[in-house]
Amino acid sequence: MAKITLIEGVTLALARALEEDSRVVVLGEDVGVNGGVFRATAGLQQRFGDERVIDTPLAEVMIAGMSVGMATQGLKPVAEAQFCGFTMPMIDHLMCHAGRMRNRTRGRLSCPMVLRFPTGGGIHAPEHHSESPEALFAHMPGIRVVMPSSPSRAYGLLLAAIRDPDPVIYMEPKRIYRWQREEVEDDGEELPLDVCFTLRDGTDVTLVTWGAMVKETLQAADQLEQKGISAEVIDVATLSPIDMDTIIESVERTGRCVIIQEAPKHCGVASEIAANLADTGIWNLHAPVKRVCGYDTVMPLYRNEMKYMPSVARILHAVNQVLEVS
Amino acid sequence: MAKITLIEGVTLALARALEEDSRVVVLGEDVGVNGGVFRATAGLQQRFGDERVIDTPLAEVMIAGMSVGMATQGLKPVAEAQFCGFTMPMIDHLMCHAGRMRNRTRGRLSCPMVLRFPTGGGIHAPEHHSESPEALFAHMPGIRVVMPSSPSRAYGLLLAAIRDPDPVIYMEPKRIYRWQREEVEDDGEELPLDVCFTLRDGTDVTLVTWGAMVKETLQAADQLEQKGISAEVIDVATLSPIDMDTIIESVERTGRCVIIQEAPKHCGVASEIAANLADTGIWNLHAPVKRVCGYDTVMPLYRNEMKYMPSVARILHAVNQVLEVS
Amino acid sequence: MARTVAAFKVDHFQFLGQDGKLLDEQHVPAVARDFDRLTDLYRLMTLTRSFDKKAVALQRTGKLGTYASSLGHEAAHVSIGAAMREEDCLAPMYREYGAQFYRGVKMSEVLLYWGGDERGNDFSSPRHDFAWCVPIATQCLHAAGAAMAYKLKNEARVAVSIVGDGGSSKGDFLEAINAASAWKLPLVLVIVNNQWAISVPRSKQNTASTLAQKGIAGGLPSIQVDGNDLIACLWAMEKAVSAARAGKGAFVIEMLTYRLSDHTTADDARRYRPQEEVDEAWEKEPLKRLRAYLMDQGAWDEQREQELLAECSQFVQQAADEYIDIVQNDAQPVTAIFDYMYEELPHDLVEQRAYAEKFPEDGGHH
Amino acid sequence: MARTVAAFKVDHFQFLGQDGKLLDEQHVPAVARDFDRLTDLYRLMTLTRSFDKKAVALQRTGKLGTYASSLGHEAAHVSIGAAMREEDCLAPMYREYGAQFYRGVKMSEVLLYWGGDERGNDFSSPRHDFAWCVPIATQCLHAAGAAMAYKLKNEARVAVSIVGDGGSSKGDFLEAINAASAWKLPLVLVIVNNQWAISVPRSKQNTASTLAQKGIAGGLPSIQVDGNDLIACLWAMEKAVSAARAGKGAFVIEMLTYRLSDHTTADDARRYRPQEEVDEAWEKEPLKRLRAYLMDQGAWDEQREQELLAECSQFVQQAADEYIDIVQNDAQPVTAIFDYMYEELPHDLVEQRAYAEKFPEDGGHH
Ligand SMILES: Cc1ncc(C[n+]2csc(CCOP(=O)(O)OP(=O)(O)O)c2C)c(N)n1
Ligand SMILES: Cc1ncc(C[n+]2csc(CCOP(=O)(O)OP(=O)(O)O)c2C)c(N)n1
Ligand SMILES: [Mg+2]
Ligand SMILES: [Mg+2]
Repeated sequence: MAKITLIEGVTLALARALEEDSRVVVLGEDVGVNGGVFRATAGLQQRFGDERVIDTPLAEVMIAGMSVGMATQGLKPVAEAQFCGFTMPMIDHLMCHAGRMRNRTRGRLSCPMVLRFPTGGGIHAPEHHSESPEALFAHMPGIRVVMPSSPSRAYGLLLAAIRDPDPVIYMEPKRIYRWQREEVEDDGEELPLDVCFTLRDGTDVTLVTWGAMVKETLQAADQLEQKGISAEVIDVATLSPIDMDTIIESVERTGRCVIIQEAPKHCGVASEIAANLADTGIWNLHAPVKRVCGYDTVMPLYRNEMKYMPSVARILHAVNQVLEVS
Repeated sequence: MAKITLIEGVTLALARALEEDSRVVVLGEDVGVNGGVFRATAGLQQRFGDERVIDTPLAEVMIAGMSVGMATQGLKPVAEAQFCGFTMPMIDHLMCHAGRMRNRTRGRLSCPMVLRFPTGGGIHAPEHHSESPEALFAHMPGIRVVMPSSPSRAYGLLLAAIRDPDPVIYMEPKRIYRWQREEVEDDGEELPLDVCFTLRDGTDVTLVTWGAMVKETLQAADQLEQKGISAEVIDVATLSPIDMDTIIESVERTGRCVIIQEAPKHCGVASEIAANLADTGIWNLHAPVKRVCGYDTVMPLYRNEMKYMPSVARILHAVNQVLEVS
Repeated sequence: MARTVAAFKVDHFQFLGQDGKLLDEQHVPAVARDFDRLTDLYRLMTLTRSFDKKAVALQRTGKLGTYASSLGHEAAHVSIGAAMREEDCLAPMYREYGAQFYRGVKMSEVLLYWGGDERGNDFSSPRHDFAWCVPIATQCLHAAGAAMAYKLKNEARVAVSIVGDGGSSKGDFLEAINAASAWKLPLVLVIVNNQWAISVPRSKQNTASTLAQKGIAGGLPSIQVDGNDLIACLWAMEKAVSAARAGKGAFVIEMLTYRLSDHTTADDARRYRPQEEVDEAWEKEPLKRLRAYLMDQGAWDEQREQELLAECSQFVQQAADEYIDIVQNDAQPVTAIFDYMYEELPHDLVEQRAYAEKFPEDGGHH
Repeated sequence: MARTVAAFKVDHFQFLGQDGKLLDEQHVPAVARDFDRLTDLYRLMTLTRSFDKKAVALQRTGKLGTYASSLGHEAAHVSIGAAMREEDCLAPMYREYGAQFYRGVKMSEVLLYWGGDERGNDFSSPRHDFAWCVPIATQCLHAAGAAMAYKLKNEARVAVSIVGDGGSSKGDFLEAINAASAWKLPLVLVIVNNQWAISVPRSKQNTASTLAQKGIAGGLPSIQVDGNDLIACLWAMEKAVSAARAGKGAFVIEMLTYRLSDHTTADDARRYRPQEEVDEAWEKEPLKRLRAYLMDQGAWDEQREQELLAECSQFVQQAADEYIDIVQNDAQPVTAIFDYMYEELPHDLVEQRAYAEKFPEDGGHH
């Protein structure tokens, strides 16, 4: 069994889905001959033909709208947006149609589509290539939002997303596309779309994060360990709906929680998690819930992008703040 | 001085802005001869001519994109979207351009535009006419988001929004367009875009809300008073940025907070407020922070829409929950 | 040095004059002689108009929400339904009842929808058609997606979408034209140009001489027909649908008609258009014209007309009763807000659903 | 009965043959004889190409981020700049340096932008031009808005936007055509059709025979030119710009050229297109052709060519040095993330700014 990267996990899952279900169709800009600008669809058109892996004209509204149409008529479109910034024109069809089709028709029509795209910063890309818009999608009713942070979760969650009978947004943290290699068996086993993954057990503080920030969060946990502080690390993975039980259970044990997100702070997914802690989780808290987030600014062009994103230092700073309280 | 409604406050502010600043241009579908489907722009084209109050083709992307273009070139476009649901195609230009123009060009270009539109449910309108998408806009860097809840605030906040040198989303709670009449002097006085308004003082619990839910929240406060419970009611008014100081100061006194929002709960503006309470506000809390929200579902067609929205009963239920704790 | 690299034209088709006479007896499509079919379609046009009247009346008496009338569009709408096969797919906007009735959508379903009840969109038939679509022009891309699905699955099915003169300005429609061109989709894009988009006249959408020519952007065959002439509409639709079915790609048809009513019952058109314009449009309306033709040809008479009107009013009354019965005696419970959101309800909605059930009175007091 | 209600054509213009000879000596625009102007423009085209080479080299040596080359587009781009007045407004996409250099944008600004520094967009001149625009085709509507502003303010200014063959499929471009038509805007919409949208060939965008014909959707005059023929490009641009300035409305120009480079430095075009196609395109490239013409006419010679090349490489080296100096010695501080978000920093950002200043090391370790 070969060790593969996160993006190879994506490719593997796409190939298996195309293989196992003839209704699955991959579409997007440059996904065919070129195999995607990140190579996520590399080799797929060659293997499955250009009626299963389809290069589209440059038109995101069209990709979204046609995916909705295809999904209602018996196909399972897996559309790619080339970068996070270019999903904005797709929001109309996601919000107004994909997430509403089943409800609108009392179950007569449904919309089993996936929209996948690379998200987040840190690869020195141009403007609009480095945003983290997950909160926008997570606020949309009728749509699941998923973000893997490891090769095996990339594989298992994407399979689940494609097999799901309802629309799923699948965001790929491109900064860690090739960060780690992991043995991933291509056994077709999917992972559940409604649970968090506890990546590291701990007793003093709960660090909650997702996507590429898992990297800095684990690094912060390592450094904390050296100081004798035991941090639990949770990868939320599915951002809508969120498995708050796992998070609250952890905070029940640690009494402290820091949430780390790359996206801007205001009305982000971290806010939702903290809000739940302020509600049902409140009696477990021994300290304020801190959020370490991107700033409420535009993601800077690449020379300053890492200054924008939560660093290990900023995570440690927040952990110190919540530990000082006792 | 005549007593006017909220929507008349909007019209009054538009007229004054058109009068006082020749750069102001009102544009949108049916805003001209027809005066807007809700009559918000009634009489304006007649008074200011069709080069100041402009009917557009039916194309929301165009309205948003051209507003961005006009705003960079010395005009102050005040665009109308006909209903909240039809702002989705505009998100691309708001997120990718309006909120970024100044930052992108290091201040060389700016984007002083306003996008105003009716929001929320409760008027028995068709699908897509009754959503509350404020959280999507509030998550966008570089854009202020405002929602008035009274005739005078409609007037003062809209004037401020139009005069503001940066983009502002101005959402009009259509359910209370004609709920109350108030004396509003057309004196050109604007209201600040970064403060909450405390509508009612109280000592036992803080009720935080905005837009049309102010109505049910004040009703709930009345009923609580009859039971001897003193509720403070805060209208957040500006949803990005939020004046958390006023809210936290209130909770410092009451120890309890219930946030009421019409929008879906998950990743909403209420989440942001609760998250702040879980952080800097935590030591003031004597009870969990409860959110009374729309469900994480599609806004139902009109027969069930009031079942979707927070009712006085649901607000009272949450207040009881936070009061039971002591 | 200049050379012409592409040339195009838009033709306009009309067969039936305003007076019910054929404009050119020699050159008419076969359907002009198929009186059985034409009377059937005439009956449906009449029924649609009766329905419309009833729906407006229900709204005026507080029994229905905002309603978008189809008054004046009957030839255009019915022709669309009539040209399609059951297995084809319609992506309507919101007022094309004539097309939907032909296809099997029930009147009570239309009323339920405008009556604020999602069950209206649960068409008894055809089950695969798209629901009414409020966000203007988005349905065009859904139809393009449906056409793509049929093409990929090798099914001889055609998708048809309808858009208004207003909607033809929107990127969704224009991207659908481009998509149809890129993949040679079995798609028919119909522009029902009724001269108004609420209060905005056709002339303000753009200054091009036709809307049909938008199809030229994708190199699609693009024609204009008199949208009040059932024969022209049907001829064009059948031509387009069969070309699409035969794998020849997409078609754009602009049907010129007139919105004789307010935009919806929430609108008051007197605010923005002169009564003379409306009066003039009444002269061209589609029922009168077809009736005159059929009578002229001996295929219709006053007695059948009276019988039909009586039948229609009985039929629409039945539909209205059915609708009222459902909303009064079989209202959707609060749990219906949740139960169709996903195939399987996620944990957060399970909780919210249980919570909602605690407030049975909610909504009642507003 | 059919009658033709609208007819259109798209003409293609080329004056200068691939070999540098005029195709038709009798019919050429005046500019073909204006050798001072042509040599000036030839110099700028050459400079642009030198710049391009330098920028790619900087990227390859890790000194610049992803860079989008303009190789092969020099005639198209320079003609756009040359046809405009300073007070006109350009809404570029991302690779039209030739147009921008003409207008006053500095090379070091281009480098700063691709070097990940917002100051690149703070053009020294013209201050009102739009910044580079990454979300494809959105700039077309910004240009339409600018044109609207000029029209409303009664200023004799023209907005020009550029879009690619790929971008011409997008609703934004198509809605801009419609807007230009609706309001008769002083707007020139240029499609620089370089045959590829990253890996997607022009033929997959749609099957229409030209992209220019998209303008017909709005009834706009729409022409195609050889985008490697500076004379044709300039002639068309000047015609369009002056018509727009004179209040005659908008124009669509498709310039047929070829992207001789990879899409950007992050791309490898060998994955998807055959070398023969690229080789063939090199035969048609714009510099060689114009140089041959100028030499033929005695307006240029090998010595001046060599001097020019030396001058260019000195000039671009200076720009590179300037850029490196800025990013090495005058980097933007962390506070620059906040300081341009609003005219006045709101309270939340005041706090976040102060917090950010506590982490001066941030970003360094990645
Ligand atoms: C995207 C969008 N914008 C605005 C509206 C509001 N609206 C509903 S119908 C309408 C006019 C539509 O005109 P047209 O396309 O000509 O169709 P018609 O109603 O005349 O049949 C408008 C502006 C909408 N439903 N969707
Ligand atoms: C809305 C949007 N979608 C996708 C992209 C990614 N992207 C950047 S350039 C490009 C191809 C553009 O092709 P074309 O319009 O022909 O211009 P060219 O690069 O050939 O000059 C794509 C898909 C983008 N920048 N914006
Ligand atoms: Mg219309
Ligand atoms: Mg191209």
